[in-house]
Amino acid sequence: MEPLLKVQGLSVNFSGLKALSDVTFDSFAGEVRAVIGPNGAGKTTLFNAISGYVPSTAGQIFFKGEPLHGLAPHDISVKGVRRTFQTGGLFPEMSALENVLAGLHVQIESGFFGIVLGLAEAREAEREGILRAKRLLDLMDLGAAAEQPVKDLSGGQQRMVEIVRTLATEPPLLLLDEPVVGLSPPMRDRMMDIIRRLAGEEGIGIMLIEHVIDLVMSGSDTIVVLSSGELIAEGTPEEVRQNREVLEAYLGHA
Amino acid sequence: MKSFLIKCMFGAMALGVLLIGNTVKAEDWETTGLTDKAIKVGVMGPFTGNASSYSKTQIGLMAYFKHINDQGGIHGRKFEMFPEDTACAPAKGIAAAKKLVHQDKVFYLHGNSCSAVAMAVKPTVSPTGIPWIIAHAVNPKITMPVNEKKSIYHGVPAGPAYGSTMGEFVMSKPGAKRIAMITHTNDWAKAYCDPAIKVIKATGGEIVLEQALERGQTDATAQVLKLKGAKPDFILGCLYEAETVIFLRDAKKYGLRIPVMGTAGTDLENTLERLGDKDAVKDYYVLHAFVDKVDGPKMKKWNDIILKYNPDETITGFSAVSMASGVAAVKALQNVGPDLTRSKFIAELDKIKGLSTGILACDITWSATDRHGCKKSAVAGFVDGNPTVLSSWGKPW
Amino acid sequence: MEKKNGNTSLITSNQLRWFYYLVPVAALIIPFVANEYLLWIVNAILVYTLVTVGFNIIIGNLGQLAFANTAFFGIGAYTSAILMVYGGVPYTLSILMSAIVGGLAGFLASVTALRGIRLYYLAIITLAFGELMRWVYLHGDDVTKGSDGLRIPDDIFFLGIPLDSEVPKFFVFLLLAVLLVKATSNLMRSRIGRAIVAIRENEATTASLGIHTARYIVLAFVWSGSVVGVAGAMFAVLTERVLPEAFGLTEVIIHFGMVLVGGTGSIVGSVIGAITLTTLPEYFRQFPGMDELFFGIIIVLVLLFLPKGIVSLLWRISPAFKERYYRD
Amino acid sequence: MDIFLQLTLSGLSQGAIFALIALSLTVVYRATTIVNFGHGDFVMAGAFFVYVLVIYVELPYVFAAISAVLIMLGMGLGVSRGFIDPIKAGPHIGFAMMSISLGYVLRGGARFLWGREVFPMPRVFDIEPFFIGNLVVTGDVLFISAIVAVFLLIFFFIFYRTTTGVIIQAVYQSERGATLIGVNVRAFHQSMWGVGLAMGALAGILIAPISLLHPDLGATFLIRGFAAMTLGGFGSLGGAVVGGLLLGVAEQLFGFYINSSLQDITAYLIIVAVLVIRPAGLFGRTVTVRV
Repeated sequence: MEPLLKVQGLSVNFSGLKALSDVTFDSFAGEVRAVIGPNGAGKTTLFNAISGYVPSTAGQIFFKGEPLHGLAPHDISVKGVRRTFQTGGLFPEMSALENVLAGLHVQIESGFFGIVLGLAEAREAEREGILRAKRLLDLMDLGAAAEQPVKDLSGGQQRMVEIVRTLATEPPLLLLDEPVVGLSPPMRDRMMDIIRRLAGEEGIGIMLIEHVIDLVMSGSDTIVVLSSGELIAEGTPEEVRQNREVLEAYLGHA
Repeated sequence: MKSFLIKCMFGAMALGVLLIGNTVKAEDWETTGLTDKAIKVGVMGPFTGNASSYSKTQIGLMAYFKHINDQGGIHGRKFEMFPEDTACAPAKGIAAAKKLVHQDKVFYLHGNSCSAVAMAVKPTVSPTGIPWIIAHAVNPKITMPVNEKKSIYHGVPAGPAYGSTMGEFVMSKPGAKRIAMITHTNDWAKAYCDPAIKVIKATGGEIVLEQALERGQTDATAQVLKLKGAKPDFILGCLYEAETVIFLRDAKKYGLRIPVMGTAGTDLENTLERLGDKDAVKDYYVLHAFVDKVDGPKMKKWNDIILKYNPDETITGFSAVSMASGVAAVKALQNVGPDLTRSKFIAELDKIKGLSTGILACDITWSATDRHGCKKSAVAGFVDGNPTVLSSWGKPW
Repeated sequence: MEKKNGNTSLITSNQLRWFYYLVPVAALIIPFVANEYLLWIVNAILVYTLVTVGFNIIIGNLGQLAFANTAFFGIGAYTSAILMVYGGVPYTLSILMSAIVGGLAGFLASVTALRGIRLYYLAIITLAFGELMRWVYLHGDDVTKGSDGLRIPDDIFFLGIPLDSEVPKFFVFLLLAVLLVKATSNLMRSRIGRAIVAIRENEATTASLGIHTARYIVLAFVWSGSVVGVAGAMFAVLTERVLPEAFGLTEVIIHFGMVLVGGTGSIVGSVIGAITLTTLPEYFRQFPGMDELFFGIIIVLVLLFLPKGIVSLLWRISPAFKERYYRD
Repeated sequence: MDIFLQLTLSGLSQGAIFALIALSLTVVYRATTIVNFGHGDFVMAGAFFVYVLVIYVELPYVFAAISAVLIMLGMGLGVSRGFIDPIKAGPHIGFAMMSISLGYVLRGGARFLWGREVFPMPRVFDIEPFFIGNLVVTGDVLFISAIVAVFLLIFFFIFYRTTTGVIIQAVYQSERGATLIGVNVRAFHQSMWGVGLAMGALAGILIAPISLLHPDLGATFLIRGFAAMTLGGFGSLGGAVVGGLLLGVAEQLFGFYINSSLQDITAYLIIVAVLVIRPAGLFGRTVTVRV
């Protein structure tokens, strides 16, 4: 099977400090791939590098065979690699609906003049977008909260809104940075359920950063372990569980 | 929906034009702002803002009107004053003018300190034909050429009168030929300096150096050193009060001992008080619109009027300036007699010839073709350490 | 109407839309009841409405502390005046040119923001831009007539209507204001408006949604510059003489005050701000010398007790007044 | 050469004032990330308090000056507590407007109370100008330079050589960290507002005898303070001082060697030039964000 994402020899330096060095792996459609590692291992840096938020020092990233390295974040997003952020990824003053609509930005095809002049086509495009966003929110039981500013929603709802927003354009690859942090255990399970369903039923490739090892072990197909910027292990949860290097890395930093 | 809106608008527009066109009637216009008991007069001035020290002149003018009221008024009518703030800001000034003309409906306008505001207000006031006496602003273009309705008068020396006095005084110094300038780069400074340059050039002088010193500057070292290098015989200084002080201070500091000719925006006493150094003002000559020193015996009568109605007021060189045109206006109003109209008022203003007000050093003369009522000014300078009013170099007034 | 969250407000957003359409229609009565002075104030309000609506896009929607607004205003006024005086260009066309030149100035200002300069640093640089423009007006004597100001011609027509008194000016200004406010409202309640607000909320996240942030920053500045440029062209005709003094730092502060008093990021708020801070100084004429004091105190009070502006009082009446970044 | 030196000397004494104002702005900015847009008016207020205390209360000048500085220190605490804290949750736009409005209140108050008058500020010393070679040195230059120099020495000594200074630096670096070691960040912000306004007042007191005292005194200095901050590097303490001095000298040199009508806009030209050439200024760290 052709990999969705190919990361080859990726290195990122921050003013001399190696945040990532020579990381190589492939990621596939329909797969939930967890990225784990101790604090400072470079997990978020990896996401940032893939999504264009930090420039890579060396190495290459391909998505569906096309190079991503060197592109700006918005271009990478348009190509179909979407991500969430650890914290503060939402637009707090905007309503849930508006957040999701912003996620649909590239799919709403209304031109500048059409919008300014209030032409029928532009309004139609907007209307379709709104219907779609409302449908998505309803699917996640967020219909009632659609009109409220997201800053007034509960932590769990906020996470959901962010996922909905990120999924709105049906991206082939999703990078989720700690999607369940701060959620209650039942919410957490529900979220993992949704993630699994997205991969299994919609065939979306998902990469996620997670600290709760139980969830990672039960919820992911493949695990990538980073330590001090290096990829030290890759494999199924079972394989990783038995990897000695991984244990050392965790204990060494614990 | 939208097209309906637009139709509505144009319909109403047409109606509005019709209505307005029909509201102004000739007789109304002549006596607007008059009752048997009162003459409404609008007094625009910079009562707030960074030029509010000029508004002392409107205070003076209004004190004079109150004084006339207390003497029984004019043919039974008393001045009812409508002071309006312009803050020396164009938009605010226009609003003030519109208010006076269209809401308070004054009989005539008298005042204005800031030339920029007067220029901004002119398109509003001029077409109405309401008499308007400029009592402080100096820009000559406010009044000349005469506006279509022939309704605007200058009651103080305008730029050319002041400026040519400056030029004449400078050239009256024996041997004066090489003249240098230090000015603000605004219309106010130009109104003084340009006519002065004209006179200087016409009488055989030359401008050897031009230096700019902008408002708010607190150091004139660069300018003083340049001027010193140019070795002029006389320096023309078109600067406001604060900058004049800074310039004179630095001139003394760097040993620039050349006479300086200043504008009516400054006066000798205040400049001395601010500098606190007699030596630094020794060579400073300044336009002096009045017949006497600001606190001189001939001015006492006028200063007393101001103080009677404004006991806390500090008298400066601005205080009495506008009173002179007040005297002229009162004279014209008296000459009209009890049947006052705007046209008659304008006719009487045009008949004022050689009116010696006892305030300004010039006699006021107006005509239908020349509205610069005041053609010259005196100069003040220190003679033997005493402030003295002069008519030319070394000659007392 | 189809509110699912049990909204029991008195006014629905649909009714409100009709109310908004009614406001300019109701305003048509003003010339029949107001004298020239009051009408002048109303016309000034219409000009300042566009100034505030334009400024609010940068300050409120895009959330950038850029103070180039007064520069756009002056540039618009001078563009229109210069074209009419020297080029004999009809007023209607000169308005269009003011919009274009204002937009270009907006583009120029956006370059600083694109260089990653933000907050107070951006504020100071844009202030400097405005003051440099004023210096140009003052010293461009041959064209701008320096501090004498540029007198615009007497015979000015807008689509054949002579603008020789406040009444025709009122109708023309009202038309321009309604059209531009409506266009801006269309823009802000579309994907473009959402992108602009999203950038304010979180620039990094916005890019992750495939939104080309730089493009929308430029767009916001250009639109703001154009709207304010048109306001400048209107101001030129309103005051009949374009003077450098009219575009100084005080004016910056007044514009800023209008945005904040009305309500940041709100079009209704912009209108309220323009009305409030145009009429209050006229009201305060009866207390001479206290202008600045009142102005300062009012804004301090609004900031302390109505941080979202006067418009937030309307929200208490009905949440329908809250502007959304989409339209039903 | 003489002329050049004379211009430089004059520029430095002007620049000392700009430096003081830029530094006082920076102190507040570094602590609270707020730039006080009303600072010019606080500078003016400082000078007005001296005037009131000398003329009406008849205090000796030095006591009046010290009292005025202390009053402004208190005012800084009050401003922070009463006007900035309550709007803390809001955006920076609110802070900018708040500082402008407070400035307006002060200016309006000064204008309301003293209105149309412009005051000569009482002189402190009247030292006859003296010569160093061909260089003229006046009492004003000497007085301003000396006071600012002494003040800067004390300021930077406290900042870099005392425990208080180390704590202040620590809070500048990380407020969260400072909270952990027991620093009351709120009180810290308030005191930095106090210090900032007090320093501004000092600048006002020094300049008022030269510029005369009027309600609009502060406006021209504020923009020069901004230019000095920008030139030195936005947020850099040392940069503010160097930027102020350089700006003072640049104004003089521009005025003499290029065109005196440019003197007035030197500050603006410098701001724009810094933006084009080096947005971080002379000593600044990166102040830009990636777009």
